[in-house]
Amino acid sequence: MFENIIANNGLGTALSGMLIVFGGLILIAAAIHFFNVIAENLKNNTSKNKAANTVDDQSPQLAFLGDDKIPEDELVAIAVAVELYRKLHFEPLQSEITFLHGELTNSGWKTGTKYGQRQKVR
Amino acid sequence: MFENIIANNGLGTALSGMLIVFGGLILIAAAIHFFNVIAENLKNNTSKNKAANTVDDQSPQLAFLGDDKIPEDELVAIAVAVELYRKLHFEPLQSEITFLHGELTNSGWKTGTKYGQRQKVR
Amino acid sequence: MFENIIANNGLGTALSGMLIVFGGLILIAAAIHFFNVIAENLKNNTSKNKAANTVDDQSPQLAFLGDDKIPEDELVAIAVAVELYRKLHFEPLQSEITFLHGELTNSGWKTGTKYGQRQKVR
Amino acid sequence: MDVIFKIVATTGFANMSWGNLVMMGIGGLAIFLAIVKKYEPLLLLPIGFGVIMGNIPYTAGLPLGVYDEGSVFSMIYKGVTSGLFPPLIFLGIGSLTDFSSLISSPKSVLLGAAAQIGIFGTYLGALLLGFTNAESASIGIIGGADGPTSIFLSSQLAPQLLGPIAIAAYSYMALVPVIQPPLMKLLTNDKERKIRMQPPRLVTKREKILFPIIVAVLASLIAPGALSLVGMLMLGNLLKESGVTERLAKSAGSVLLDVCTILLSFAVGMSTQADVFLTTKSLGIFALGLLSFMIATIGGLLFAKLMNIFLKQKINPLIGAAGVSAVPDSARVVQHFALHYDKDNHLLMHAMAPNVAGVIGSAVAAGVFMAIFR
Amino acid sequence: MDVIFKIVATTGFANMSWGNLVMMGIGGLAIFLAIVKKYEPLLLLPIGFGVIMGNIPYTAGLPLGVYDEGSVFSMIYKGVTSGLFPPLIFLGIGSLTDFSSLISSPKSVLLGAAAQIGIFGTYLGALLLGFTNAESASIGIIGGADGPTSIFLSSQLAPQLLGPIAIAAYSYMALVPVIQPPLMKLLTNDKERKIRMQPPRLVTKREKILFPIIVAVLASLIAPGALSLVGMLMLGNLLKESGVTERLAKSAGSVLLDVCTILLSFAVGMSTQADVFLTTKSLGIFALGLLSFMIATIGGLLFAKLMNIFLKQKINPLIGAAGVSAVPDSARVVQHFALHYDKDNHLLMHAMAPNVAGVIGSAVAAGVFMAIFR
Amino acid sequence: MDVIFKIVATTGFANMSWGNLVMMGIGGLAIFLAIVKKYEPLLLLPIGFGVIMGNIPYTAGLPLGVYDEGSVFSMIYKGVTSGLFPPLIFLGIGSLTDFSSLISSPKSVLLGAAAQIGIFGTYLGALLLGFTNAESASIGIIGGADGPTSIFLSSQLAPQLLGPIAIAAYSYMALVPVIQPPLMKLLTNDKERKIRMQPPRLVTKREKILFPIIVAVLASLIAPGALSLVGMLMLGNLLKESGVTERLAKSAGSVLLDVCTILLSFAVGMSTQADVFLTTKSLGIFALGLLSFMIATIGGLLFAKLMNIFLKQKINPLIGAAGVSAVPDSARVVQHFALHYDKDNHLLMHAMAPNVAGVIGSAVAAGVFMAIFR
Ligand code: NA
Ligand code: NA
Ligand code: NA
Repeated sequence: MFENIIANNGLGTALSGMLIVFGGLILIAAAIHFFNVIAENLKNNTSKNKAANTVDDQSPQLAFLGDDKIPEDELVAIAVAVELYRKLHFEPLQSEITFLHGELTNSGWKTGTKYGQRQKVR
Repeated sequence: MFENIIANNGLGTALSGMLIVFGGLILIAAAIHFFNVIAENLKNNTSKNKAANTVDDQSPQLAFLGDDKIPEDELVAIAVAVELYRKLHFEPLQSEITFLHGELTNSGWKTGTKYGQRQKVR
Repeated sequence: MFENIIANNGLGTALSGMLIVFGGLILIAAAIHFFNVIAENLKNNTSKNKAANTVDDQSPQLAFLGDDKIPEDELVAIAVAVELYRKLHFEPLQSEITFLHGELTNSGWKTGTKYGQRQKVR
Repeated sequence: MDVIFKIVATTGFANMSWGNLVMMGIGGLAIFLAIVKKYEPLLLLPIGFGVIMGNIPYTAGLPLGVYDEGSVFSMIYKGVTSGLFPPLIFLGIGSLTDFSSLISSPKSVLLGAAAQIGIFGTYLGALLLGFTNAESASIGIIGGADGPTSIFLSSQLAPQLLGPIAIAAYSYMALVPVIQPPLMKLLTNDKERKIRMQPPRLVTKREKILFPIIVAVLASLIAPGALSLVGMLMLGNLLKESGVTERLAKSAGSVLLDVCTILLSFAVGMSTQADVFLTTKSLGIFALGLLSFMIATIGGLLFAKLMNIFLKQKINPLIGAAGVSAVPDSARVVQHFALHYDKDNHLLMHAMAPNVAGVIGSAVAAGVFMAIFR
Repeated sequence: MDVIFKIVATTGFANMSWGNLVMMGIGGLAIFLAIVKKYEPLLLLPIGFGVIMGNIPYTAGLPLGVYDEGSVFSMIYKGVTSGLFPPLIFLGIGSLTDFSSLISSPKSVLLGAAAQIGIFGTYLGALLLGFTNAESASIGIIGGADGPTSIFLSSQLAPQLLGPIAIAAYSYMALVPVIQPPLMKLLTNDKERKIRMQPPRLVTKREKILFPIIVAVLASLIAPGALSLVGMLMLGNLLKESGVTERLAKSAGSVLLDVCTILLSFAVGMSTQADVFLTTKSLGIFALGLLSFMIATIGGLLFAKLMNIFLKQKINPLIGAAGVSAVPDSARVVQHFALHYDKDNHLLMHAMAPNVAGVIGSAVAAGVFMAIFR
Repeated sequence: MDVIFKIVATTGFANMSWGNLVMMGIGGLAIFLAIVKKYEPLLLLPIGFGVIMGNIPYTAGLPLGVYDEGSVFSMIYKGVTSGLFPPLIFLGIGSLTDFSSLISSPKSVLLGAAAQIGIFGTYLGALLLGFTNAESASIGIIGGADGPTSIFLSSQLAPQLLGPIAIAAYSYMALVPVIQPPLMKLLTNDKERKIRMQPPRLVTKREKILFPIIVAVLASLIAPGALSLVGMLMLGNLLKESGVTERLAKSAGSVLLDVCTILLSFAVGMSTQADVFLTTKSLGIFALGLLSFMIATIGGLLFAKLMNIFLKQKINPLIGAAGVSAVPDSARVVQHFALHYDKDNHLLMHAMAPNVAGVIGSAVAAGVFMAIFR
């Protein structure tokens, strides 16, 4: 029953395969761990000022990657833009909003199969 | 004069071609008609509540595909987003708006032929 | 030392190459200059009204390519749209704005390596 | 000195022919129509520029044109001649098309079928002029008024005629607002033009999802040759209507469609080098193409009138003219024409039904030709 | 009359087989799962539609299917069988993936390694059923739960099995929420399920930039065969994290990814023609694929428990199940499962670490197989 | 045991050479410059990553690298060596470029021509070092400071040198802010640097539309070999300026450009395997490339001074340096340099005219070489 496995040295392949996978990923883990150690040291050595700079997007407060203080109204504008961006690109907008039926709808019919002057309006 | 048509059995081909086209499209029409019949039945059978749900984008009132009521301010936000989206993507914005000539224009000149740090600002 | 150049008629190639490049670009310059002359004439001949129409995006005032006067609130809306568009597409938004850490972040974790229902939310 | 002569001999000025100049003028005309008249600019502009570039003469041996093995443009042209671009374009078109008007009005499908008589009539006409079977089929399909379908069938049956057929198809599609109104005037009376039609019923999301699947299956079963075109068109539509794959539909309907359109149009334009394009065959193709559009328009109009004999609720026969497809131009032509006689009679969405049905009809017709002649 | 017979004989109705009908039903089921159950719609929808289209019968000789030389779909299928699409898809995926959870928790990498026992176990199982070495490796990789990796390895080692392997891989990835919970229940006790884990530390931008470079180099050094997949995955991630190439990352992660996904999925679906797909081999592949997913899940769970013996800060063994990858579904399954027992125990971001590690692990495993069997 | 040896023997560690390490260091440097110094990140980042990946050693026979028949990366590299990517990139660039500065100031074209002396001077220098005619032409074109043009010409004339030429071209383009200022200081005096120029006149939409058509026709007529590059550049620009094909221009200038850039850059990086890259030829190419940039800069500067002898309205000779192209970096270098001597003297838009003219000039020069040597 196992002759095909034996003939193909299946066990050897499987074991050494697992070995390589573990070896490779342990190497990667070690490299990342090395990062962490260095990161820890760096953080302790550098001033608070610098440290604030390395705070990441998993931060519990609002945090910025840049050094500069961003004007508040610019911040608001960006936030609005992000909000709109998400609405535009991540939500199935087109199928959720519909347009009034009436004179305006004619424009909705520009959608056609030939892609001449067609515009994607629904 | 018609020998090429006869030699190539042109009439046979043309007639049977029309036959197939009509046959195929009638089949499709029948299938769609079958939909319509079923749709009609379903609509009559199900409650008003459910029926409101199947209203489509050709509806004469504002209609939504989802079941949930959408908060009004979210609705406004989405409508603004749609409006902006249309302005952004369907209208030839870039060539209609121009920027002030002066200190700011320098940024306009980032547009260049090499695509290094170039940004598409007009 | 120069035998390879001589053997390959390098000087002839280089000189005639420069000749063609200069010839070609001078031709183009002449054609453009011709434009300019015509443009100048046209501008003088046509009414002020029409001339305003040919003002370009290097104009020192806000200028529009279309003939029609644009309603002011539409103008404001377009300007906002442009502003947002630039924020959205030209600035490294995603890496500058971060989101609060807390209940909401779960959605942030939809980002994964498989592209099933993943949404690009950070 | 030798080198200078060699270089000068390679410049285009030395090799320019009258034919090239004529073609460059035609290319300029296409660009003019695209920009000033706004006739199908997405197609005519790159085609026109391609025609100009394709008629820049150069010494044989330089790998520049679409017919030169190994040149960049020959690689792009391969996307046309192999038939790859048209289905990809149909994928994008499907993801932009709304079939609800057709779903709510299945009998309009027949008008989309009737207009295909232009294809088969012109096929006969082409045979009459001495073209072969495969060539005649490719020429006839111009009357389908669908660029990708025409190019696809030509690439499969008569690649040597691809250039003129593609140019003819796109030209007449751009000229639909000029070709159709006189025929509409001739074949309808005032009373018919004023017939108002009932607003179409509402279509559910489920119907919209099932529609592309059913159409793809039925059309491919009855004419398997239509599989590549109808399959991709309906895949795009399914991606759009399913509601769960919007990002795929968006990408297919934007960049993929645009890039394929640019490359296909430009390469088709480049293929019109005067020495291969300016032939009596091309003239014949242009004449037959116009005939094809006219027969198709007449077929749609008359069939609508025929249907009215049997129908209790009369349809406005003008919408029959929209059966030629050329989406959405012919539907718009119907709208404008009808408004002229009754300023409150909006036929646009009624005309969209035969309009999109015509696309399916032409693809089926192309499938039939492919099955017979290949 | 002859012509009509010829045409009718070419219609699909005349050639339909029971196998075709079965496959079309399967395709319809995939579409149903995609739309109604929202199981991996971006993949299952085009695959399902492809399965239906691929089982439309047509007379031999017509160049329509993926196996017909010169047909449009054969050109698209070439992107699959040549192994081109999977690395491009990985480029896009890399530009969308956030590896910070993994960076902040390197020991989770081991869970991503442990789950790969599903691959090697199933490789042995396939040998047992009589498959060849190359075939067994390709079947085993289904347990990697990464569609592009499976398709890539199959295209390199066993192209004749590409269809069933791809379908099996994507099907089981879609069914992760059904397959994993029973095993999680079986192999963990109540106390283990309630283990809470510390929030991960913050990751700096510099680490995020260095991560893709280091992983790409190490993974490719230890298993050069993984270069194509890991290299492109990490290139995409570097484009994203560098902060200076956002436009490239955006394009790779949107349209490029989408277009490759559509074409790959549809072509894979088209490749399931009943006569090549409905074989006992396919049945075996599906059975082995399920086995593979189960072994992988078990391997991850048990290895997490094993690690807990040595760790001072215990990890929740449930996150071991996320090591199979199937990103991000299996991580979500872990989250939901854990919430059921402790409504404040959010494991999602802890599970993402083994989840993305599993992708790298599978690619390395594929690299090993490629080095040995090719 | 045998299998383990076989696997270990296939790992990269076993085959690593010093050359590979050196190249990986160079790749790392490129990434560093891209991210930290922000030098041409869109190009240097994928190139640098490609250099690293291309120097991962692997046992011969595995189809991984760009030179291995049938590998994924060989397919992508084919897009480079066949010359396909550069024209597509030029299509995208054209759709992003504003030529109004050039239109309003036609005499600046001459500066864009003068800088091409770098190309022909270096061509002679390369002949001197013993390179063949075709190789010398490809090396000379580095001085054109246009990546796609360099790659295109190399792919047509000297594919064996494509790697080092491409790397040299992009490196020096990134280093323009380092290479040019000393020469500008050396060759101009304080008074010249302070010359102010009149604001350019306004350009009409009609001129902007006619410009790409006329340039494409004239450049292709005088140097048909430039057709692929200039044609596509001007097609992109026409799509942008026409005002009726914005969606096409947008797609060409975003995703198409980005995807081609990623694939071209990465593949070029991958092609620098130490054993083919680390040769004395490469060293010579790098030295000649630097020379080429320097001659081009000097040529532009001196020609501007020469023009001033004949011009009533003096031009600022600094803008001559922008004639090398490397758009828009060299124009920015001019701007910064001039501001240093007169803080109100904004030369940026004056420098853009020779800057974009230099692109056309280099393409024409490439066309000349192609006509002679192919
Ligand atoms: Na049609
Ligand atoms: Na995996
Ligand atoms: Na240049």
